[in-house]
Amino acid sequence: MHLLVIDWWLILEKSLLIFGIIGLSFFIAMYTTYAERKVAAWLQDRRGPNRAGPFGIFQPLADGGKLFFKEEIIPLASNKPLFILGPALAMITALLTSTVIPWATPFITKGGDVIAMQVADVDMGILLVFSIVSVGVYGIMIGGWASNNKFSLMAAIRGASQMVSYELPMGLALIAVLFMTGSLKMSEIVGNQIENGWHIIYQPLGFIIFFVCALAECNRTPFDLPEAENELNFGYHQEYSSMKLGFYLFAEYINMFISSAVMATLYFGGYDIPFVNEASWGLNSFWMTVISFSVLMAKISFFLFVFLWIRWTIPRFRYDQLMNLGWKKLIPLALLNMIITAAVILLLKK
Amino acid sequence: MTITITQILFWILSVAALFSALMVITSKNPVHSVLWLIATFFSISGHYILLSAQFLAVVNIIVYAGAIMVLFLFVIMLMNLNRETEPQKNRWIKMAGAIAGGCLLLVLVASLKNVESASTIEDVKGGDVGFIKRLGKELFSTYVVPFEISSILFLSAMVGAVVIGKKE
Amino acid sequence: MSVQLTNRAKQVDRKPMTFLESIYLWNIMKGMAITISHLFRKKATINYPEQTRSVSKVWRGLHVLNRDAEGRENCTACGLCAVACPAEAITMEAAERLPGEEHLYREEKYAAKYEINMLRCIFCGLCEEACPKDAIYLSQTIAPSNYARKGFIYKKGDLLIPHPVNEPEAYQKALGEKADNNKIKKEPTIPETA
Amino acid sequence: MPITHYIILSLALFSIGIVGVLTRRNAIIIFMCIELMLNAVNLLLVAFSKMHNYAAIKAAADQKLPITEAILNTGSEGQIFVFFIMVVAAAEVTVGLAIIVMMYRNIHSVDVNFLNRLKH
Repeated sequence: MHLLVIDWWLILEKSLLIFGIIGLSFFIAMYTTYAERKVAAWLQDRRGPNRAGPFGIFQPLADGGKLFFKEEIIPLASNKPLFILGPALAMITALLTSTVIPWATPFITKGGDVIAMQVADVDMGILLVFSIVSVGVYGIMIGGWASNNKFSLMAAIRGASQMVSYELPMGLALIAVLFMTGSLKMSEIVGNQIENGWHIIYQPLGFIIFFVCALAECNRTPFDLPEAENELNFGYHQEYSSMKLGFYLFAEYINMFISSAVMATLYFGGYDIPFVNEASWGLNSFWMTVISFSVLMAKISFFLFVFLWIRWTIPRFRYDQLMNLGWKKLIPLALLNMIITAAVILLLKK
Repeated sequence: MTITITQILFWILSVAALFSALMVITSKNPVHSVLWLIATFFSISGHYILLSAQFLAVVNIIVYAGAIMVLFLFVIMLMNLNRETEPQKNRWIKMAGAIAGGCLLLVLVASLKNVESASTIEDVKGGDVGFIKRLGKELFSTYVVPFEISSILFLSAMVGAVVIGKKE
Repeated sequence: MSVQLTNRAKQVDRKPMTFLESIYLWNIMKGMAITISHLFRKKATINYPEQTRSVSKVWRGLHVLNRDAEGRENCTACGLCAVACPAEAITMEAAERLPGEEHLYREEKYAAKYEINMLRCIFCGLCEEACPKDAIYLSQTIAPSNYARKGFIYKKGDLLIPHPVNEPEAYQKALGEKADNNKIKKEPTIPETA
Repeated sequence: MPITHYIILSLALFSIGIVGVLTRRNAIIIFMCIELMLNAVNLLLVAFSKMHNYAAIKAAADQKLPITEAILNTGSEGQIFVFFIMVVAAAEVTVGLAIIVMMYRNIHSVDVNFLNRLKH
């Protein structure tokens, strides 16, 4: 019996990447809370937080510190293990989704080794994202149920039915993209866009459906019914305090970040730099990686801004409106989009 | 004898699957049962990945953990079932059930004795039968008719559920 | 028949929405164009404690009970301010000055208790106009907030201006633009409304 | 891994499912145990599929035959069967849960012992 044969370099490389991405997710989530407040203020002709540090840039740190030092309350009537499991699940599922996203062009070392800027380029790629998103419902449901509060439970059930309903049009919109690429691998989806142009050109309707569904999946306004303050007090995290509440809130922002990244990858060419042929620049691979990464981040920031912009423009939907929109409007539209895409692809093949 | 990562993972996942399956039938609280069943499905998905059936692993999570179990959880939460409302069987019946199940397991495992157990499953190059491209091709060529029929089954199940669940 | 007040009245349209309308996309775009235009507008708010909005010279803020140059209280508890007050915010109790208190009160009678309920006060300044002794005036300070109703009932101690001899710096600070204010008041002015 | 390991694992899961069906009175839990049994069978099918695939490729390699698409595809039927089992399970759950909800509405219980009213 001898020790396991393990490629330690691979493990080192991947764990560096994983920790980098997790750190990045936390950082972006923190500053999205700041951006949320700033954008809200600007859209309402206000100034927003500007006390902590210059322009208030330390505001998220102050918020985080506050959440950390708040008293941790676990209601007596709650189901304790599940009460703790809820936010943990929400956070885990939010962070897991980032595994299959290609963050930049592969980095080639001097020795000629190729280091992919992607944790796992697995065969089922985007399907994996879907499976994790579908599990993400449990964070909300368990938390809401374990609080033993009828408002929390109502919110949790709303949130779950909303997320399950909007997964359908999201998947259908995605299928049209998969028709075009012929692969579920994220790297191949990006590669196809670099060759043939971004999918947004061919799939504007599909993108809009996907975007609306992403809003619903992240529980963002206009679909933030699980957190409807004025109907359900505070939603599924009503009984939570301190860092558990922080986990729920953070998970929402990480979800926003990851869904922006997924949208950028699926429809906006991922790390592709628009309008130029970057291969002709002859840059070394390190700088290519850096540039393509920042291009992806720019696209993600744009989507995050749109998320915030929508939040401060559109009022919350009513629950029946939400369900009507999902089942009666988006699913037929997504089916139509899928069929048209399939027909056009068949015609072009002939 | 060498121990590979696959073997270690097999044992971990097997123990996890059996433990959580046992917890499903022994938990008093139905919500706990549902959550343990989800854990079972996750470990079975892990087994699928070990058997390089990636597509089935993901479909298992999406369909079972992401849709079916959400439905179960939904129903249990809406009915407000908990430890107190849980109907309990008589202790003797429980014991009889456990013994009957154990006997079944014993008989089935004993019947394995006569089977040649030379067959093994190893990871081989090109063993990508569970990959999405291969399965997809097979599904949409050889099995396209059952596939379409299953979609009709789905539709009828949906209609049936709505009709049953509708209040008169 | 209804009376038409403005030309902006719009007939309510209760037609069922068409499919395109019911996905709300166009209306959402319109709304988003409105909000994005606000991004580039001038901000309506200011950084308050550092920056304050300028107020006019005659703007009326918190009340101050005045002292004369030697630090004696001007108020004689005549009650004219309480009578003049339309919100009935002022209450007072008079007391007679005892021998040896000449350095505290300017005249023989003084206000032993003087309270203004800031929740009732409407900052109209009639008390200032009614006062024959120039004892009360309205400063340029904004009334601060408080957690309890009790905190809004300002006692004499809260209202009195600092002693000009003992605490000259605080006195000058509290005086603020009062010097100019008084100048304006002393000039003969014609009231706008008769 | 020897195939027997997988067989025993799925048998154990299946038996746990059966014990659950025999010992619980909550209709929803019984339903869940049936799902567990289905999953045990699924696991077995996938294991067999992989075994056949491996055996076919190995046999072809041993006999120095060219590895064709058909050989690479051996065993995929098992996985497609699992796929269909999942489809049927999903359909079954929707209808089954609808029935349980209806039953709960009528008798305010999910206890299967009360269900013998169906007899009369």
